[in-house]
Amino acid sequence: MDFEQIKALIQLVDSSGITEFELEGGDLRLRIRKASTPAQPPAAVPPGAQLEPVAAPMVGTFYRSPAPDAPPFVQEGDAVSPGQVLCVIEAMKMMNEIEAELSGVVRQILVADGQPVEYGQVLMLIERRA
Amino acid sequence: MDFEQIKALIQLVDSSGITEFELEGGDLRLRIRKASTPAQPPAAVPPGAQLEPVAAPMVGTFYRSPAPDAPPFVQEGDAVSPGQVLCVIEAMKMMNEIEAELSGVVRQILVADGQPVEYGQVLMLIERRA
Amino acid sequence: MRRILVANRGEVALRIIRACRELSIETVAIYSEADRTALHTTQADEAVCVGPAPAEQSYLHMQNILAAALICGADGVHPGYGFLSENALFAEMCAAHGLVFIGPSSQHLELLGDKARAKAVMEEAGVPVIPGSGVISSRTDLVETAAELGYPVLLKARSGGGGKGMRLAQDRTELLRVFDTARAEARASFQDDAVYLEKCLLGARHIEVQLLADNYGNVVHVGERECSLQHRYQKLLEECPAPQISAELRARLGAAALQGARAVNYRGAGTMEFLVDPAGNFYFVEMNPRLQVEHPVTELVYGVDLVKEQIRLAAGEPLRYSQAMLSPRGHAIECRINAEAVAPGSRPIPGVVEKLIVPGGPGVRWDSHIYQGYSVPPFYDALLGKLIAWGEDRQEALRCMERALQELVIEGVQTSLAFHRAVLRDERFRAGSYSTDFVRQWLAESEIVG
Amino acid sequence: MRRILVANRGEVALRIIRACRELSIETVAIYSEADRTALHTTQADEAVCVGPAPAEQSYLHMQNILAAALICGADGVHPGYGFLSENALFAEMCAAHGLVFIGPSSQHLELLGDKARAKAVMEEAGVPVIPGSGVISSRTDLVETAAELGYPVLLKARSGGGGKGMRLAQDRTELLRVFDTARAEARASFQDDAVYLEKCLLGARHIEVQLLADNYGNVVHVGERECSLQHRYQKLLEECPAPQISAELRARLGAAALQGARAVNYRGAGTMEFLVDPAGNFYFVEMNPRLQVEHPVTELVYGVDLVKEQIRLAAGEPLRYSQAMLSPRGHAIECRINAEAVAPGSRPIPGVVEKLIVPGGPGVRWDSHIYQGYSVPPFYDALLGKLIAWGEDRQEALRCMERALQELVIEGVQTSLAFHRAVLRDERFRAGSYSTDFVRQWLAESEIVG
Repeated sequence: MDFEQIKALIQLVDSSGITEFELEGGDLRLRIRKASTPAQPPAAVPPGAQLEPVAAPMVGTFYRSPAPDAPPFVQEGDAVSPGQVLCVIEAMKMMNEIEAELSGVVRQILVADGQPVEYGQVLMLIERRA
Repeated sequence: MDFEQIKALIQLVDSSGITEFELEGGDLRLRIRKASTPAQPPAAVPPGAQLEPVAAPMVGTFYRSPAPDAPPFVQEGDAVSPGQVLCVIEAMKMMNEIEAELSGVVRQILVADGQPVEYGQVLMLIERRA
Repeated sequence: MRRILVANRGEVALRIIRACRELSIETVAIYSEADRTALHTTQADEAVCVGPAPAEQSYLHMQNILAAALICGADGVHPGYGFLSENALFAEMCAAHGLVFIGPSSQHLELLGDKARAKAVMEEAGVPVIPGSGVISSRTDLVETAAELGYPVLLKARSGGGGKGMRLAQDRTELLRVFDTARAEARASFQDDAVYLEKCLLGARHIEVQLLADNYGNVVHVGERECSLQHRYQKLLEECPAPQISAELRARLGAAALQGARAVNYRGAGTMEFLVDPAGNFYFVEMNPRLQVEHPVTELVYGVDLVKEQIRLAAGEPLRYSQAMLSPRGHAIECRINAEAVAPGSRPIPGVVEKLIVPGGPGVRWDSHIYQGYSVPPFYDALLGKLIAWGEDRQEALRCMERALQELVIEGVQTSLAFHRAVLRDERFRAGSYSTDFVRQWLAESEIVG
Repeated sequence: MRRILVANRGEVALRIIRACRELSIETVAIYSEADRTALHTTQADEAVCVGPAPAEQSYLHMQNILAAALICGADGVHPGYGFLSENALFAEMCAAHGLVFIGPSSQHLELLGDKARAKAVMEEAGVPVIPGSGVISSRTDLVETAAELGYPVLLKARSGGGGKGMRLAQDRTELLRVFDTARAEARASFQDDAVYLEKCLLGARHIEVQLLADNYGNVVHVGERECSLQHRYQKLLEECPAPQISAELRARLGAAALQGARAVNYRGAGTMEFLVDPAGNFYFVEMNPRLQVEHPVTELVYGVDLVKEQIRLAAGEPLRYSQAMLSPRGHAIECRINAEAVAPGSRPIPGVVEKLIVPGGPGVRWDSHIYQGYSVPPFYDALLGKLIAWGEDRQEALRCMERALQELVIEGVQTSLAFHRAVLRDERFRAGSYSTDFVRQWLAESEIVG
């Protein structure tokens, strides 16, 4: 799968009701999740809630956890506070931790683990809380 | 004077208050007439009068009279009826008489005697009368 | 020459204006009411409206065109291709009014316009001609002559051109069926319903040789062009030089073209059309006494500006080239981008060019009158522009054309771009040994009609 | 090579994409947030946003560019001209990550980037170099060295390029006055405030020689270019071949360029810049280890695609040309159409291209990234496109360029078109013996600033 296809997938997922999408190579493993039946039901987004995008500050590879077998930094529905690590972007063998800049709840993670991201690409949406 | 300059002059006269404009070569002879002081005052154009254009049906040279020393076919202010000759257009040595297609009064003659005209160029304006 | 009236429209009118500018010759454009905002109208030094949209009342209206030329003080008239370019009467009228007609004499136009007579003259001069008949006098004559030639046969209009009045017949029944239609089409198009028969060579290629001749007996050929890629007898893509041709055949074609031009004392720019069969035999088909649509491929390969040369020759200058000075460099391909998909039953649909991105970079030439916002009028032919690509060899030219076709964006009107892109990918086309049957077969096999 | 990341924007990014397509190499474009709808972004096979509008954060952001190259599976990086094209560190980083940097080695970039060192190496190799100094250590050194060289002198940045950090001084007072500004400008532009002095040759012409070298010791030159038409040390018009140059001088320039390239074991495409004085003496100024903006004039005259050759050479292919195979045909001229009038104090003004009509027809090439509706961003250089014209000789090329400039319509942004049109009419320019002083003198005398 090339970068364009991946971007198309991201956009497709982004614009659909699907909140999680996984795909594996080899003998193919596919997993699609819809918001109506989430694994762990996130708090409902109240109408008028302010969703803030977290954008990639660099080009690189997006990772949800610090190591392949470690749990993800955050899950959808998690509350986060400023300075908390949300994910890492690997660029040129360097792991760059991306931190939350506000207090809120992670509403949507838009990029799959291990996928390339370009500058400015929206990684996740956080609902701002006071 | 080239075709473009002539066209520009025609447009200038057309858009100005000037109703007649003459120019000669050699030692220069210029003659400009305004509608407010016409040689023979045409009947005033009543507001809402319907002015019908007479367009050149061919490319050629416009003449107001059948011969250099003959009087013009029509003057501004003249009443004309269908079939009456308004002017001739000379093309390839052929004199083509241009006839009125309606009854009315010649309000404005837009092309100077002996000037080239292109297809569709408006030669004069006639106020339609029943 | 000081001032030339360009008796045409579209890309060829622009092409002539470009040549005139480079020769410091002023230009007078003519335009129909449908072409008031066309580029040829705005780019010329002067422009005269010669009639309403239909061509018969404007671009074919000899009196208005000549009156415009005389009034504007033109001393020459360039007819381009199509419209009045092969009209002997128009050439004669120009001459009668002291205007240089940029083309051969009216006598040449008359002789070469009668396709049957032209063939007879060439045969006499020792140029091999395509087997065929004189004018068909009756249905009996038709059937008997066809039997002698052997099927398939081509029915062609004596005064024809551009594929009009032309029909292919595989057998007697089909021939009798198309006879009346062909004659009616010929009458409608050329005011002459005389038709004749020609043997249809299976797997033949359409190859033509470019000629330049001055008024003093000097003639050179500027190489050949491959024009076999045709749909309904309309060329869609041309190449220079012709691929898969031996040096020996190329030399023989050039020599035959010179022989033919000398036989009729030809003057100016012209083209000898040949059919070349798979065995390498070639036959004269007709001579086009004018600029060809596809002239740019020759220009790119030979480094010669054919339109400037044509004007110089018409002005009475001697040829500036000897045969030895004309050597090819690389390979060029032209795609005729039409406002029409290439598909059975397709028709051009007028519209507005809503977006235009013109390809650029090395090797690319774009001859076109369209611009973003241009409205394609429904009255004239469907050519939107000619995309021409040059490369050091055929392989490089193909790659250059492929990427130029990829870059070209024309939105708002249907085009032949999908066809051209698909043909460029076709293996048989890339191998370079395609004949005039190629597009028909290709359309039959292919699903691409876009 | 299978996939190349194009580390640039604008017309040169498109130029590289075109070359890659013709070589069947996939392309990855990089773009800043200001170039999301740019043609290089949309024309490449893939495109990766590498940062916000300012070049330091996008087109100069090595880490993001390399990450994009690695993530997209590129095996080569083409830097174009400007931006990172002469950055030795970037070339080294590419190599360290297994990416082919399409240019010479980082060692070459380091050597040739130090203008003073490059001159020393060339002098050692027997190439005549422009009289000048090493790096200036103090104001005393400055004044003494200038006195030795004789006024006027040029103050230049050691790591310079594009005229930045460059100042002309007619006397001691002026020299002392510009010393600090030149150093400050050099520091800001190249993070290196070292400057040196060069003798300013009055009436000299800027002539450069194009080189191609493979990894196996083969070097050819592809003729010379005349680049004297400059404003504030920025070239505005270039020609190939240089007019008014004797065959003997041309041969000596070619030989010196080959000698210089061999002395540094140069690889890939590069250019040796010389100043030629009115007596026909020439002096090495610097070597540009990259593609030049003006490369198309050479391509048109020599029939060589320099970008394709550059990529082939970087991929390790041997040179496909011997010196004998490279012969010029005709003459080519390039006008750099900038989004800026050429006048004292003029500055580029961003805007939207509201109307664009691109010239076409024989001899014309247009290398540009603009299209109707394109918004010219204020962040990058002012080049809108390069208009290139070819003719069988200089006279024909000039006429072709004149009519192409007449056809080109760019509305909505200010351009240098009025300047280029006026220069083309200038008798001294047409005579072909102009020097680097030409534009300054011309602007002083002329009222045309449009």
